[in-house]
Amino acid sequence: MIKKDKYKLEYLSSLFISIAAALLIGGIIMWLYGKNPLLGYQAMFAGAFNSQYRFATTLAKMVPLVLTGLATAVSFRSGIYNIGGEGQLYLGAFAAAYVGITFTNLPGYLGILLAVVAAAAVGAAYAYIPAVLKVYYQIDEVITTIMLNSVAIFFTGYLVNYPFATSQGKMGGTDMVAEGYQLSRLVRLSDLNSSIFMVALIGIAIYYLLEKTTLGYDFKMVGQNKDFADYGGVNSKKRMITAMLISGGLAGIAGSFEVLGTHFRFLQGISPGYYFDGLLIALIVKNNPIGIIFMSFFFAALKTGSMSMEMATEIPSELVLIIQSVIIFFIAGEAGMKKIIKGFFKKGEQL
Amino acid sequence: MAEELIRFEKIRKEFPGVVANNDIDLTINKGEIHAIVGENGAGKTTLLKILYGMHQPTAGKIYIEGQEEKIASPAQAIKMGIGMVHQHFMLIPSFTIAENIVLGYEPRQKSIFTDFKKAEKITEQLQAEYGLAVDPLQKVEDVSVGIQQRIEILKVLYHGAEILILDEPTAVLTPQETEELFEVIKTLVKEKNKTVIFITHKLNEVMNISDRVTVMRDGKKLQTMATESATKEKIAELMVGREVLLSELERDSKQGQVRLEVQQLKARDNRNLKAVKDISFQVHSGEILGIAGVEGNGQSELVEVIAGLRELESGKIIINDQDLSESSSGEIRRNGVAHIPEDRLKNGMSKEATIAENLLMGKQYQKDFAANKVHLKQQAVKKEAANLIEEFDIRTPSAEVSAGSLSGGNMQKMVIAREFSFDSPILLISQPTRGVDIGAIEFIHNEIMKKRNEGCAVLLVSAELDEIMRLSDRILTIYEGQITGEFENNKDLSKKEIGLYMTEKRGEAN
Amino acid sequence: VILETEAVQAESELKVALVVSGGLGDRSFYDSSAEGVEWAEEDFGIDSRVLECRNDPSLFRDRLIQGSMYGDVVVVVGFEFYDVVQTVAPEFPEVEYIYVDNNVEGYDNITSIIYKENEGSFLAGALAAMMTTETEVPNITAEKTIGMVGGMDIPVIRNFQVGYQEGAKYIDSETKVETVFAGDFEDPAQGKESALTLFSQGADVVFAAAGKTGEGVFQAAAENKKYVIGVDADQRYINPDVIIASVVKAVNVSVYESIERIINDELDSGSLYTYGLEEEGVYIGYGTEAMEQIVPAEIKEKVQTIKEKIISGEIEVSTAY
Amino acid sequence: MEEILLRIFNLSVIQNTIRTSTPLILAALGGLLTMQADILNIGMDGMILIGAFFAVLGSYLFASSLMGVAFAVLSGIIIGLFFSFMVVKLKADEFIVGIAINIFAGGLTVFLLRTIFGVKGAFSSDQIIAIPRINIPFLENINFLNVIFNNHSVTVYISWLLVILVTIFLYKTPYGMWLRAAGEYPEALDTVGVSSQLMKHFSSVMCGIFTGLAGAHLSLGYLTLFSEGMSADRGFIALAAIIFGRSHPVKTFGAALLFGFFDAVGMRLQGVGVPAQFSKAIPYLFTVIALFIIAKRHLNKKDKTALETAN
Ligand SMILES: Nc1ncnc2c1ncn2[C@@H]1O[C@H](COP(=O)(O)OP(=O)(O)OP(=O)(O)O)[C@@H](O)[C@H]1O
Ligand SMILES: Nc1ncnc2c1ncn2[C@@H]1O[C@H](COP(=O)(O)OP(=O)(O)OP(=O)(O)O)[C@@H](O)[C@H]1O
Ligand SMILES: [Mg+2]
Ligand SMILES: [Mg+2]
Repeated sequence: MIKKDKYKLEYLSSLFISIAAALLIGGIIMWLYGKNPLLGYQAMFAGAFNSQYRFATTLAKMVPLVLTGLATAVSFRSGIYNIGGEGQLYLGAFAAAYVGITFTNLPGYLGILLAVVAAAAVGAAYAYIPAVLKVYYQIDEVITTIMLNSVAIFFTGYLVNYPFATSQGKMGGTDMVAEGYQLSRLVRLSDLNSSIFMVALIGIAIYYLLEKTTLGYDFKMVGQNKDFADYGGVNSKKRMITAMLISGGLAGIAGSFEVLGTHFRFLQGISPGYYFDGLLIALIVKNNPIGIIFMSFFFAALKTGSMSMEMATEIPSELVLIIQSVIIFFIAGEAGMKKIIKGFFKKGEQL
Repeated sequence: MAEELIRFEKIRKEFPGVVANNDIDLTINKGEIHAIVGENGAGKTTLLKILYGMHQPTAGKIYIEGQEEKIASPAQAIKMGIGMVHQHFMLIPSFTIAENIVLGYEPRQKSIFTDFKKAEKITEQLQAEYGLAVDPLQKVEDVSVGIQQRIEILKVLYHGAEILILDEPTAVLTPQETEELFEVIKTLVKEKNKTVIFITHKLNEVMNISDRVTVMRDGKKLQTMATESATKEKIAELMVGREVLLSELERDSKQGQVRLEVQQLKARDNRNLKAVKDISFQVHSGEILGIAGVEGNGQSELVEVIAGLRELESGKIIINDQDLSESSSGEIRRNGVAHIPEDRLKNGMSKEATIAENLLMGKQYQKDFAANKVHLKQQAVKKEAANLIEEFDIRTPSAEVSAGSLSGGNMQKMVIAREFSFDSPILLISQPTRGVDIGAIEFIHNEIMKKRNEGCAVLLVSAELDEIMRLSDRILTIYEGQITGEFENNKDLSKKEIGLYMTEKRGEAN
Repeated sequence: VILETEAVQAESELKVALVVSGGLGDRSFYDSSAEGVEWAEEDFGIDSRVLECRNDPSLFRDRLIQGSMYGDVVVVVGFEFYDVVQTVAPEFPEVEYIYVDNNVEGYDNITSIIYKENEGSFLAGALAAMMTTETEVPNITAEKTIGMVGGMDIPVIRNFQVGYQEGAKYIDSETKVETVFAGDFEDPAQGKESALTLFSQGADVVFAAAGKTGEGVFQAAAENKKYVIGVDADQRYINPDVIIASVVKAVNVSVYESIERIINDELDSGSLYTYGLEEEGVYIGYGTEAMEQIVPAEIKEKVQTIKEKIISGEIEVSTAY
Repeated sequence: MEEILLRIFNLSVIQNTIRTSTPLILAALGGLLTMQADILNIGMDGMILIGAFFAVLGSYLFASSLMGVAFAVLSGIIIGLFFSFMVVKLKADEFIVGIAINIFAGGLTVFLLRTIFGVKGAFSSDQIIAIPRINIPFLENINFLNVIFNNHSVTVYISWLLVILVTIFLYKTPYGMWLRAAGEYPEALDTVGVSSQLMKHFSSVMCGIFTGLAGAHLSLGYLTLFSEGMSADRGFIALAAIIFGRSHPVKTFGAALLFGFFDAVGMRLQGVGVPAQFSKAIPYLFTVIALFIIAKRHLNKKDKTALETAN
C-alpha cells in the first residue's frame, strides 16, 4: 500500500519535473526569438487565470477535452482503440442540433436531456460499426475509425449545407436550437455554461465506472489480456463493444455540449480536433480519469493563456504550438529519461 | 583429465530489489554435461544469460579457457562458440525453419541478398548431420514445440557453438521427444566434443544424462557434485532446503455420482483442423481422471472445449446433469467448473494487473465482492487476496504488485489459488506443474489430491506421465484426437504400456 | 474621470483590432482585409493588432473578446462570426464593430459589410465563356467548356458559383461549366488535381475560388498552359502568365473606408454597407498596367458593358443565399 | 448513362490516380518499415510537412531541386532519429510522440516560414526549382502508355522503384529479415546477436527519409511551393494504406493507388451531380467497405477449408 502511494508520488513529481523542463525549453526558444520568457509566461498565466472571464474561459475549454479524454480512456482501457471520436462527436453534435430544431416545444430540461441522449445514442451507434468490425471480423479499428471520422465530417457537412442549411447568416450550419435548450452561460462574456456541471457528473460517473465497478474491472482485464478475461468468464467481445459504445456516447455528448452550450447550432467544422486533444491527454495520464481532468485543465489553460501571451508579447502563436509539443515530448519521455538519468548517477557513484 | 573450459568467479547480478546471483563460483569442464538445478527464481537462467552476454554481471569475472572475457552481447558469445537455447523459444513464427536457423548469419548472394537456397541446403545438411529431422520450408508457426526445440538446437549448432546452454529444454517435450533429445545431446558430447550446460527441474533427467550437477538456491551456488555420487533425494533436499517426499499420496476411496460427462465431442484447432474426434467419457466426484498423451493430440483443445473457450463442432457437454454444450465460459464457470489452464501466461493471468486483481477474476460478480453485481467491494477483494496468498504460500511483497513480477512457480501457485478457491465441484487441470520446481510440485500435487478427497471431480491433463500416474484414479490415453485406451490406475500398470497407447505403435501392446 | 481618459485616447491613437476567422497569408481574402487596416495605419496613424483564429471555431469568441478589449474599433472578418459577433458586441457598447462578409442587423455598434460576389463572378463567367472560344489566344480551344475550383461547398462559394454559371450562360447558353470542390481551403495539391481534372474535361479557363488551395490551381494552369481567374484580391501578380483576371472583393477598400468614416465620424453605425459592382466593391481586376494583358480588349469592353447592365438593373444576377 | 460513365472512367482518371497516390506511396513505404518493426507511426503527417518545407528551403537556397530533396531527406533523418530516440530509447508511447510530432511540425513550419521567408500562409517563388519531369521519348508514340507513364516528375518513378526496392529489401535481404524479426519478436533477434533496437532505429530513420521524400514530392515534385498544412492528412491516409496492405509493400502500393483512384473518381462524380461532400467521403467509405469485404471473404475461406478438411 505504502509502496503504491510512493510510486504515485514519484510519477507525479516526475510529471511536474518534465513539465517544468519543457517550460524551460519553451523559455529558451522565446529568448532565442528575442522575447522575454518571463513576460511571456507571466502573460500566459495571467491570460489563463487572471480574471473571472479568463478563468471561466479556461474552464469552458476543459469541457470537450475532459469528455473526449474520458471517451478515449474507456475504449483504450478495454483494448479497443477508438480513434474515431471526432466523427462520433460530429454526428452527436448534429443529433443534438436536430433535436433542438425539431422538437422545440418541450420543457427546457426535457429538450436538453433528449438532445444529449440523442447525441450519446448517435455517437454510440456510430462507434458500434468499427466495434463490430473489430470484434467479429478482426478489422483493425484504428484504420476504420480514422476513415469513419472523415465520412462523418463530410456527411454532416452535406446535411448543414443542403437539407438542414440555415437561412440566417450564410453559414454552413443548422438553425439555432430552441432557446429553452440553450445551456445557460455562467460568467459574463465567456463560453462557460452549465454543461460543466454535467461534465463533472459524467467525470465522477466514469471514474466510478472504471475504478470501482465490476464492469470497470472487466474492461481493464479485457484490455490487459483478452484471453485471460475470456478464460475467467468475462465475455471480452461484449465488453469491447460495450466500451466502444460508452466511448462513442461520450464523444457524442461532447458534441452535444458544443451545440447546446457553445454555438447553439451545429456548425460545419464545429470541432477543431477536440478528440485528438482528448486522446493525447488520456494517453499522457495513462487513461486515468482523475488525471484526465487535471491534464485537461492544464491543456485548456495552455490554450487560453497562449492567446494572451501572443497579444502581450507578440510571440507568434506557432511558437506556442512548438512549446506545447515540447511539453508533450517531455512528458512522454519522462519514464525513459528518468531511467537514463538514474543510470548516469549510478555510474557516477561507482566511479 | 577434466579440463576447465569456463570459470565463473564471484559472479553477482542484482536486479532492482533482487540479488539474482550472489557471488557465484562455478567451473564447467570441457566435454561434460553439466546440469544446473534449483528452485524457481534461484537464478539459474540469469547466470547463464550472463554467460551468453544477455545480462552484464554487477560484479565478477568469467574465464574461458583460462582467459578473462567480457561478454558484452550475444553476438560476442556466439563468436566465442557459446550457444543458448532459451527457456522460451526464440523463433520468429512467420519465418520458415531455414530462415530461423540462419537468422543473423545468413548465407549471402552478391553480399547483400539472402541466399535462401543455400539456407535450405544448410538446414538439410545440419539436420542430416545431427539427426534432427525438420522440413526447412515449413513455417515455425505451423510446427510443434518439439520441432521448435530441434530448430533451436540446430540454430545454435549452425552458429558453430562448442558450448551449448539449454534452459529447461525438456519442459515442453513429450517423453519420446525428451529421449530423442538426450540421444542427440549424448552424440554431440561424445562425437562432436561439445560441452553442454542444461537447466532442468526434472531430477530423473539429471541422473540420466549429466556428468556433474550444480545446485542453486536463492541466488547462491550450494554445491557442485559428480552425478554418480548424488541421489535424487539428496539433490531435492539441497534444492528445497528440506526433505522432499514425492511419496505415495493419500487417497480416500469414495467416488460419487457423475459430475462431468462429454459425449461424442468434436472440435477443431486454431488452424481449423480436426483436433478432437469423437471423444466421450465421464468423470465422477472424488475421482481424478488423467488424460495421457503426447502433446498436440487434441488434449488442449479438449479441455478448452469443456471450459467453453473453444467452439464445439458437435457432441454434448453435461455438467452436473445439465446440458451446457452451447454455453459460454462464464456460464460454465458459474455452473461449477474451475480451470487451471496449460499456459498460465497466455490466459491464466494478466501480467500487468496486481495479484489481487488476478485473484479476483471470475469472482467479481459474486455477492461477497460486488454489491448488486456493480459496486466492487475493495476491502473484501483485498482480504481475499491476503488469505489466498497466505494459504497457498505465494511469495510476494504485497498483493498490490503486478503479477508479472512473480517467478514462474509463484505465478502458477497464484493461478491454482484462484481456481481452487471457487470450491467448484469440477476441476479441469492442464499441465499443473510445468516449469515448476520440485518443492512446488509437491505442494501442488498435495493440493490436487486434497480437492479429490473433498469430492471434486478432476480432469487432469499432463505431458508428464509420472504426474498422471501419481495422481490419477483412472487414465485415458489419447492419440490424434481419439481415446485409445482406458486404464484403472494401480501398481501393475506400466509406464511403458501406457506410452505405447499414446503412439502409433499401440497395436504392439495388444 | 472616465470621460477624461477617453478624451485623451481619442486624441492620441485609434486602436483597431482585426479579427479574422482564418489565417493571414492566403494572398486573397484575409490578406486583403489586413491590407485595408495597414492603409489606415499609414494614413491615419492608427494602432492595430491582428488576431487570427485559424479556422478554429473554439477560438472565435475568445479572440473577438480579446480584440474588443484591445480596440476601439474591431474589424471582424469572416461569415463564421455571425453568432459570436452578435453576442459579444452588446457587451462592449463603446466598441465599434465592422463586420465583413456577412449581414447582422439590429445592433447599434455593428456595421455590416457584404459583397455581391455573385455580380463579380457573373462577369468572370462571362469573361471565361468568351475566352474559351477565343482561339487566337495561345492554347485556347474552340470547345465551349470552362471550369471552377471551389474551396469548399459552402454558401459564399456557391454564391460565386451561381454568378459564374449565369455569366457564362449569358454569353453562350451552350457553354459547359464544370465545378469541382476541393473540399479544403488549404490543400494546394488537391487544388492542382481539381484543376487538372477540369482541364482534362476540356476547360481552358478555370475560376479559382479556393483560398490557398487556389495556389495549386495556378500551378496546374502554368504547367498546362491554361488560364485562371483569381479571387478576392487582384491575384495577377502571383503569376501574370496564367492568371488573366481576378474577381476582386475589395475588402481592403471597404475596411479602409470604414475606418476612415469612423475617424471622420461619418459612419452610419448599425447599418449595412453593400459592396457590389456599382460601389466598386466588387470588380474584375486585370493586374497592373505594366502587365501584358492576355484578355483581348474587345472582351474587356464586353465585360464592361455587361457590368453596366448589371448596375443598371438590366441584368439581374441570382444569389445562392 | 454511357456518357456519364465515360466522363468518370477515362485515361485521365488513371493519370489523376497516379499523381494523387504518389505522396501516399512514398510515405506509406516508410511507414510500413516502422510498422514491420512494430512501431505505429502516426506522426507521418507532420514528417511529410517538415519534409515539404525543407525541400522548398533547400531548393530555394541552392537553386537546385537536388538540394531540396537532400534537405528534405536530411530533415527526415533527423526527425526519424528523434522519433526512434523517443520511442525506442526512452520507451515513450508511440501514439503520444506521433501526435506531438504532428503538432510540432505544424508549429515549426509556420514559424520557419515566417522567420526565414518572412511570409505567412504560403511561399512560392521562381527561385524554387522543381524536381524535373522525365520524358521517355519512345513512349510518346503509344498514346495510352504515354498518357499514363510519361512525363511525371522524377519522384513518381522513384516511388515505383522504391516499391520494388523495399520489397526486395524486406524479403530478399538479411537486413529486411532482421527488421521484420525485430518487429515480430525482438528478443529472438537479440539472441542471435543482432540488435533489435538498432533495427527499430533504422526503420524509423528510413521512415523519416521516405516521408521526407513524400514531402519533397508534394512541394517540389507535384507543386512548386510550400503552404501551411499542405500535407493535409496524407500521413493518416498513408497509414490507412499500410494497414490495408498489411504492411506488405506491394499490397500497400495497391492500397495507395486504390485510394488515389477513389479520390479521382470522386472528383469526377461531382461533375455528374453528386454533392461534393459525398464524393469526398467516397475514398474513406470505400476503404471501410473494402476491408469488410476482404475480411468476410477471409472468414468464408476459412469455413470452406474447414469443410474440405472435414471431408
Ligand atoms: N530482467 C529482470 N528484471 C528483474 N528481475 C529479474 C529479471 N530477470 C530475472 N529476475 C529475477 O531474478 C531472480 C532469478 O530469476 P531467474 O530467471 O534466473 O530464475 P530461474 O532460476 O531461472 O527460475 P525458473 O526455474 O523459474 O526459470 C528472480 O527473482 C527473478 O524475478
Ligand atoms: N461471472 C459472472 N458471475 C455472475 N454474474 C455475471 C457474471 N458475468 C456476467 N454476469 C451478469 O450478467 C450481466 C450481463 O453481462 P453480460 O450479458 O455481458 O454477461 P456475459 O459477459 O455475456 O456473460 P456470459 O458470456 O458468461 O453469459 C452482468 O452485468 C452481470 O450482472
Ligand atoms: Mg529460468
Ligand atoms: Mg475552349
